Order: sequence, then C-alpha cells, then structure tokens
Amino acid sequence: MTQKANDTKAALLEYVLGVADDSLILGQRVSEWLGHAPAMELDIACSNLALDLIGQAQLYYEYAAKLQGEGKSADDLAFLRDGHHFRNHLLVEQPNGDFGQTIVRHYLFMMFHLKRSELLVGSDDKELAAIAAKTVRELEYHLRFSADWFRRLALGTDEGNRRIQDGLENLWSFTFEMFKDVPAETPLYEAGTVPRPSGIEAGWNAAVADLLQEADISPSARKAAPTKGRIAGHHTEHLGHLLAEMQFLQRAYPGLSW
Amino acid sequence: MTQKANDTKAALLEYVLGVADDSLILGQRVSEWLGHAPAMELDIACSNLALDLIGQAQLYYEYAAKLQGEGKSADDLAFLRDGHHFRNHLLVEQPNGDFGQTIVRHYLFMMFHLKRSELLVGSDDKELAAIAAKTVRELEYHLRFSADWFRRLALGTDEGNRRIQDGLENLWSFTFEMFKDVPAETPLYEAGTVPRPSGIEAGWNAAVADLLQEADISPSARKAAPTKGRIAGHHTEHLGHLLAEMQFLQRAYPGLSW
Amino acid sequence: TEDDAAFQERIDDDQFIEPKDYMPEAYRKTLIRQIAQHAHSEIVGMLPEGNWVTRAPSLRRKLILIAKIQDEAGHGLYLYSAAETLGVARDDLVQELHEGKAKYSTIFNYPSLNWADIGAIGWLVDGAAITNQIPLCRTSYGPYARAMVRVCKEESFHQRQGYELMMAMAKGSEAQKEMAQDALNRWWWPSLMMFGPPDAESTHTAQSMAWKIKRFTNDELRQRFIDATIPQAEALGLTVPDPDLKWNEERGHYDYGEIDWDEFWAVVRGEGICARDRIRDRVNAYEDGAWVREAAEAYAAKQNQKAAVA
Amino acid sequence: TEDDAAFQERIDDDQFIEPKDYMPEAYRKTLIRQIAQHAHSEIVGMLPEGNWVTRAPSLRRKLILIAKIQDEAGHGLYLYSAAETLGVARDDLVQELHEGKAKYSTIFNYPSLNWADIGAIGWLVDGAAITNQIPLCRTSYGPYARAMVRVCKEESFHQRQGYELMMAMAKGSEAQKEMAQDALNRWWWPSLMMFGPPDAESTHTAQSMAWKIKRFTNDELRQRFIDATIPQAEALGLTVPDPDLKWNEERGHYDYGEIDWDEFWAVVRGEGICARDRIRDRVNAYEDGAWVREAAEAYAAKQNQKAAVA
Repeated sequence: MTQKANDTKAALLEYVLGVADDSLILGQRVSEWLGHAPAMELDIACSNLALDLIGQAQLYYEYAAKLQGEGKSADDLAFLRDGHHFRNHLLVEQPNGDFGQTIVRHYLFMMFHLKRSELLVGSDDKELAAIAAKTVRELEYHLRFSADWFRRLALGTDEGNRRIQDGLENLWSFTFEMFKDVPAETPLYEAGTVPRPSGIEAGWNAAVADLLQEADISPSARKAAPTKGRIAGHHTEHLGHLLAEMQFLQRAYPGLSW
Repeated sequence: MTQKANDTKAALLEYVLGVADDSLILGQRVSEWLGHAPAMELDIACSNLALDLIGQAQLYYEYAAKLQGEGKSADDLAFLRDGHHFRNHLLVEQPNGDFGQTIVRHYLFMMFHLKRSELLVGSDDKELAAIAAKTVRELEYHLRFSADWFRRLALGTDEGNRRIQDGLENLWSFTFEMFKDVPAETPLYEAGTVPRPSGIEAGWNAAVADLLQEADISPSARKAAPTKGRIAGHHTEHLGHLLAEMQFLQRAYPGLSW
Repeated sequence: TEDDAAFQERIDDDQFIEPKDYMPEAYRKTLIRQIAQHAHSEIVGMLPEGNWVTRAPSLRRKLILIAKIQDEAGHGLYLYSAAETLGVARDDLVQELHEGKAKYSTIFNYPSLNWADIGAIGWLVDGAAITNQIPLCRTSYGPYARAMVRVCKEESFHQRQGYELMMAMAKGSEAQKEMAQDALNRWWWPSLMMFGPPDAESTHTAQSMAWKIKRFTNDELRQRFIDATIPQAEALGLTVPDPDLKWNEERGHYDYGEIDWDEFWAVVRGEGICARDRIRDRVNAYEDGAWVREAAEAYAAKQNQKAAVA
Repeated sequence: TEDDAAFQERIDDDQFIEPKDYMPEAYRKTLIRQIAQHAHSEIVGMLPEGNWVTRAPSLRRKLILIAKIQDEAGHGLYLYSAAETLGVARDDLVQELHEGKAKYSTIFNYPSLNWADIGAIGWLVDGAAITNQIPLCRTSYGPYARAMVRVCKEESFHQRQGYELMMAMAKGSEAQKEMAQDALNRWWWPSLMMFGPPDAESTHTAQSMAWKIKRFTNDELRQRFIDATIPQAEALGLTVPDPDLKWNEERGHYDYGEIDWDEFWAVVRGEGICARDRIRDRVNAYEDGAWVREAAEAYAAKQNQKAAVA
C-alpha cells in the first residue's frame, strides 16, 4: 500500500473509533441513571437509550478492530485504551447533571449524530454504510425522545425552563467541536467515505435554533473553549473518572473471558 | 515452622493488613474533601488527617510485606488487591456524606483505633509496637479534632444537631464489627501480640456515650447488620468504587515505577 | 355473608377473580400487600444490579445487564398497575416504601460485591423468584396472575443468563473462580430466605392457600428450589456453603442445614447491611426527579388545554 | 498631594509600606486586586491537582500531592490575610470569585488529564509562579512581600518535586513517556501565558513598576522562565511544542514562537474549558459547607457567652 493509502486507512480507523467512542461513552453516561431516574418510566427509557448506544458502539468497534487488523476485539478497544486515546466528542463525556442536562446533552449530540449517521449510510465504504444504516432508526427515536423532553421540561414549569437553560449553558461550549473538519480525514471527505463535519453545521444550527425558540430557551452566548479536543486526545477531567470505573475489571484481571 | 506457628504468622499478617487497610481507606475518603471542604481551614485540616493516615498505612503495609516475605512492596499491597482481599472495617469505607457524617465516622473510628493503637504499643512484637508508637500522637489529634467538631456541629445549630444525628444513624450499625474477636487471632491475643477487640468495647461505649450526652445527640437504636464483614472480605458496595478509582493507574499500567 | 360464600365457591372452582368482581376486604388487602411488596422488590432490586452496570467487563455483559434491569423496571410497572386495579394509587404505595412502612424482598438488602454477584443474582435470586412465582401464574386474582405469566417468562430468561455468567466465572481463571465461589457463599442462604419463614411460623399461609393466592407453602417451594439448584451448583464445580446438605434417598429430596432465622428477621426489621442505602437511593431519585415529573404534568395539562380550546 | 509625594519617596527609597501607613487609593486598589487574584489562584489551583489525589499511583506520590495541595490552601489563607490588611474582608473577596467578578490565573481553567500533568503543573506552573513571585518578595507592600517569601520557599520545593515526577515519567515506560510528552504539550503554552499579556498590551505594568509592586515586566519574566526551563526539558528528553524555539547567541536568550493571545484572552473572559466546572466546584463547596460554618460560629458565640457569664 502507498503511504497515502496507509494514511487514509489510519484516518478511517480513527474516524470509526470516534463514532464508537461517542456511542459507548454516551451510553455509559445514560446507563448511570438506571435505578435513579426521575420516574420508573424513565428508567426504562434510559435503558433503551443505553442499549441502543452500546449496541451501536459494539458494531463500530468490531469494524474498527477489523480495519486495525491486529486481532483485537471490540472489548479490547473499549476497555483497554486510556483517556488520551479516546476519540469521543467532549460533549458526550460531560456528567449527567440533573435530568434536564442529560436531555440537553442527548438532544444536542443526537441532532449531530443522526445527521452524521444518515450521511454515513451513503458512504462508499459499504461496511460502514451498512452499520450506519442499522442505527438510523434507533437514532431517530433518540432525537425525538430528547426533543420531546426538552420541550416538556422547558415549557412545563419555570423551574424546568431554568434547568434546561442551565444545562444548555453548561454544555454549549462543547458543541463547536462537532463541526470541526479533521485535516487527516480530508481524503475520506473527498472520496465520499465519511461526511465533512463542517457540512453538518448549518443544518444543526437551524434545527437547534428552532427548538430553542419553540421551547422558550435563550441561545447560549458561550464560545468554544480553547482545546485541541478529541483528535489530540485532549478531553475534560470527567473522562478519566468514567474510564477508571468502566475499565476496572478488564484492567485488574487482564486477558480473561467474561 | 510448625503448622500452629504458621497459622499464627498468617493471622498476624492479616491483622497488620487490616490496620493498614483501615488507615489507607479512611485516608482516601478524607482526601476526597481536598478543594471541596466547607472552609479553607478545613481543607488544611483534612489534608493533615489524610497525610497522617496514609503515612501510617505505608508503615503498616511495609511491615505486612516483610511478614509476607514475597518481595512485595507497600504499594503492591495497597494497589493490587481487590475488594474481597481488603481487611478494613466497613465503617471506614462508608461515603463522606456531608461534613457531619465525615466527622461522626472519624470520631467513632478514632475512639476505637486510638485505643487499639495504644494497646499495640505494648505488643510483644517489637516492630509492630514501634510502628504503633509512632502513630499514637497523631491519632490523639484525630480524636480531639473529631470530638471537637462533633460538639461544635451538634451544639451549634439545630441543623448541625440534626445532621450529626443523621450521620450517627447512617453509621452506627457498622460500629459493632470493631469489637468482634477473630478466632484465628486467638494465639495473638494470648501471646500479647495484638489486643483483643472485645476488650476495647466497654471503654469505647462509655466514651462515646459521654460525648453523645454532652453533645445532645440521642444514642442510635440501630443494630449490627448481618454480614461476615471484613474478615471474610464481605464489604459494602462502596469499597469497590473507591478501589476502581484508587487503583486505576497501577492496574492500567502494571509493573512500572512512578 | 352470601357474597363471601359465592366468592369462595368461585375460588374453589379455580375461576379468576377480576377487578370488578366482589371480593372480601381481607382478600383485597392481602393482595395489595403482596403485589405491592412484589412491585417494590422489582424496583429496589434494580439497585444491587445497577451497582455493576458501569463496571460490566464486556460490552455484551453490559448489554445483558442493562436489559435485565430494564425488564425489572417493567415488572415493577405491571405489578403497580395490577395493584391499582384493587383501588390503590401507585404513588401511595411508593410513599409507603420510602417511609419504610412497606416491605420488599429481604434479599435486596444484601450488597453486590463482585462481578460474579451479577451471575449469582440471576441464577439464585431470579431462580428463587421463579420458583415462588410459577404457581402465582395460577393465582386467583386475574390481573396478578396475568402479570406473573409475563414476569416469569422474562425471569426464566434472566435466570439462564445468570447461570451462564456463573459458568464463565466458575470455569475461568483462579481469580474468577474465587469470585464465583465467594458470590455463592454470600447469596446462598439469603436466597433460601426468599421463600419466607418456615411454615410453622408463617402467619399468612393458611388463609392465602384457602384463597388460592398461594398454592404451595414456603417450605415446599424452598425444597423445590434447593432440589433444582444443587445439581446446577455441582455442574459449576462450586461448593454450596452448607455442610449439612445431602441427598435423602428416602425423601427424594435434599436435606439441608438450619437457616439463620435471626438473620432473616433482622433483615425484615430493616437491619440489612444495605437497607439505609437502598431506601435513600430510591428517595433521592424520587425527590431529585420531582421537578421533572411536575414539569411533565404541567406540560401535559397545557397541551390538553390547548387541544380543548382548539 | 504632599502625602502622595512622601509616599512615592518612600517607594523610591525601597522602604516597605505597612498597613497603617498612608497610601494612595489607587495603590491600595491595585494591591487588593492583585493579591486577591493571587489568593483565588491558590484556592482554585487546588482543583486540577485534587482531581488526581484519589488516583495517585503510589502511596508516596499520594502523600506528596496532598501535602502540596495543603500548602496551596495555606498560601490562599496568607494571601487573603494580606489583602485583609488593606481593609477588605475575605468573605467579600470570595463572593466576587464565586460571582465570576474576580479573576484568577488562567492556567487553572485547563484540565489535568493524565498523571504526568501533576508533574507538569509542579514543574511548569509552579516554576512560572516562582519566576513571577521571587521579585514580589521585595514588592513595596510589606505584608504582601512577607507572604511571598514563605510562598516562594514552599513553591520551590513543589517545583522540584514536580520535576522529579516528570523525570520518573519521562524515563519510564513508553506509555509513561507518552503521558509526559502529552502533559508538556498541553501545559507549555498556558504556562507562558501566566506572565500576562505582552508588555505593549499590559495596562497595569507602568504604574505597578513605578510603585514597585512589580519590578520586572511580563516579557522579561517570561523570557527568564523560558531560559531556565528549556535545559530542564532537554534533560527530560522531552520536546517543547514550539518549532520556533531556538537559542539566540546574540541576545543570550531563547527565541520563541508566537503565543496565541486570542486563546489567552478567551480564557481571561471565562471561556476556559474548565471555567464553569471550577467555579461551580468552589460555589458548591461553599454552599454545601454553609451549615458547618454557621454551626461553628453559633457554637463559638455560645461558648463566649458562657465564658462572659462565668
């Protein structure tokens, strides 16, 4: 393989890992609600969200392992990489906060992730396209669920509105990262293998602005925080704690079957 | 060595590990306050408590490693055993809760631990006696500090009194374990190597009852919970989470120097 | 009364009693107590398992565990619904749980301490639950019986998954096997206690049997569970922590050692090691979530109003 | 005024100004702002390090880290006390911090992401702080100068410990070396920003120099730090993330690349990646601890009353 083909393959691996990490980390966060949700019906709903996301993570990790070609398993990729090797967006690793913040996080991310996944369905990489196609239906539900609850909480009571606004302020600075093109991915954009992140921005902005207006929530004035972000392995302090817990057994008892 | 001598040595190792684990786990808990204490002066005080306890843990682990004779280090014993091998009392692994619960936990444990340590100073095991002797002065401060704050909070305001009472109710059922004699330790009691836990109970009860009365706090009616406890490696659910965090680096990057 | 006689006749005839049918007040109260206790157990039971969701050691195991907990939340909801057909409100039942007035299965006041506990809970706790519940699929109150059919089906599935997890641990490394044995040691006796006090001390059994709410005594069900479970433990290569356990050729059953009923009653009284944590976790979830439920209700009311005006 | 002239004469004569001495209002305000900012930095600075206390990889490292954080809390207290000699209350200063009105060093709005960050913070952040602070030991306001003497002494110790930690990582396994390099990559530029904007853009420098609150300009101190630090980085075998960095024989100093001042001003404006978390953590600590402070005050008042009556 030429150097260029090698670089492109490496970029694709990182890209797929990024989608897998996004799904796993958000699924892990949502799963923290089990047994602690505001209503039993929401325990069930959170289980659904977590099941979808972790199931999708598994598919993407399996494909990443195949691209990598080192005989690793999906579990190896999920449980044996440290924080600076995780490629998830910083938005998804933010703590649950109250249920309002969880909903805001889910909505802001899903509006991006669904659009990204829909575009991936048209990828020239048939395997990647097939995985994305399997997820779109589930992600549509995630977007609908989170938008519904966004409205319900923001328009229901003053407290609900205040908390949704507060969640938005806490998270807004992490949304900019989703639309940053990654130089190493340029050949992938050009080949139609993966969508350009920047191409999703306008549609996302319009859709989010609509919901904010509908839900009587003010746009946040917060700017992107200065960080090289996920691509450089620069996260927030929250990811390390999440991983210490998630990876404990695989780290403490290496190389076993579970 | 005879079987009996071997058993006695094994029991001593477990005993020393128990004291070390008590110190480390309580020190770890107290250290969680750093940067989050109710006043800057209390950040400093909590640092002192944590420094003393973790320093003492190190001495006891070093001695345990020597007794064990497998060439392990104090760090190996602290960072590479899983929960069911930890021998700390369940009291010290309980979460910090509010600052009142932290104070109640510290007082209840220190009233036991100081008495135990004073008795260890008279041990026929000179090395163990020397370690205990180094710690007594520090532990006297811990007991005084926690008793002072117990009074201050319980007698200061109604809210303080309510919170101290609540902390006592949360923790009381874990105090009984401290006074349980351990059958395997019988030869150690008889030889005067370590004190009989049951021998500490009456003095502890009298001292604690005095403070409760002085601080206008009602005795708790809560009973010992049915559990085989620390000796069987049966803890509460809190220890596993504490260890996942504490041991992460040693688990994720085994065998390195730090 | 005449009604009571007719009611008992229907029971004796193995007919289902339905919500609108006549029933004696004592029958209704017994059912509410039992169904609510069962519903609470499903909900509190999410906690010891939830304790390991974030630490599950593989993606597959994490998915299985989340799905299991989801089923439990679902069971809780069916069962509260079944109780509501008897004229109580779920919120009131939940309130009683939070105030420590209602009971739930004592087993959930034991801690889940290592990963094999997730297997042991599925294998033993769900196993014991199913043994209790299969006869409840024919219990005399229709809505309860029908809820039980669905619950039992899902729990059989959980039980097999739990056993499969135990097998992976028991046949794994030394460390895994040690965890599996440790889990069995801790969960065995509390599982036997799930069947309730011995028949001689069981206050409700006789009347519940007459009403066909119960169809077997506590001791009968306990024996059935033990007989089914011992061969499974043997297949795992694990040791059941009961030195008195042995096959009794004559009885055609396993004999087993004395259960520590003091421990059972202590846990019933709320002295279980996790009792305070469990209730606190549920109360915190409920209180922290109050604003969410209020906002959702207010929103629904506004939408209804809009629809009415339009 | 005559007072002002006499004041400036004392300054020019290198005399210390003491709390009861005359001082121009602008001097007092400048000092309060600077000392408070410095105190806030010590207190907020506990957080990125506190983030690793519970995960420190050895008992020795855990002890060192706790002791360091303890010193920082102590520095915060001295500095608030020094500010109080100028007629402000610590509580009011803390209030301004919590309301986002007061500044603290921009560096603490960057996250600590791997264990080597604890080394990098000691080596670079404390190193930059000392470079800033050594001249402050001769600053014109007596209480501030004396606080700085103690702070600098302790921080030199921290700086050496941080460097030693970096050395252990940089000379350790491949994974450790990668963490060390990653930490240097992330902390290098923010450390250079700790000296403040370039002299041309520094609004306070000229007056502060005249008052001998400052004795060197931002750029002078930055150059001093770079010159001292580059050989240390080389000894570690790590690469400073600045392609323009090179020794300038003529100047006798290192030349260095352009600092991203947009990033600096963004962080000053409160857009740092941890800014919301840092303030929220401090506010939560303060609010959650309110009952403790109230109880302690009430208890002290009761004790005083008792003493007065007796």
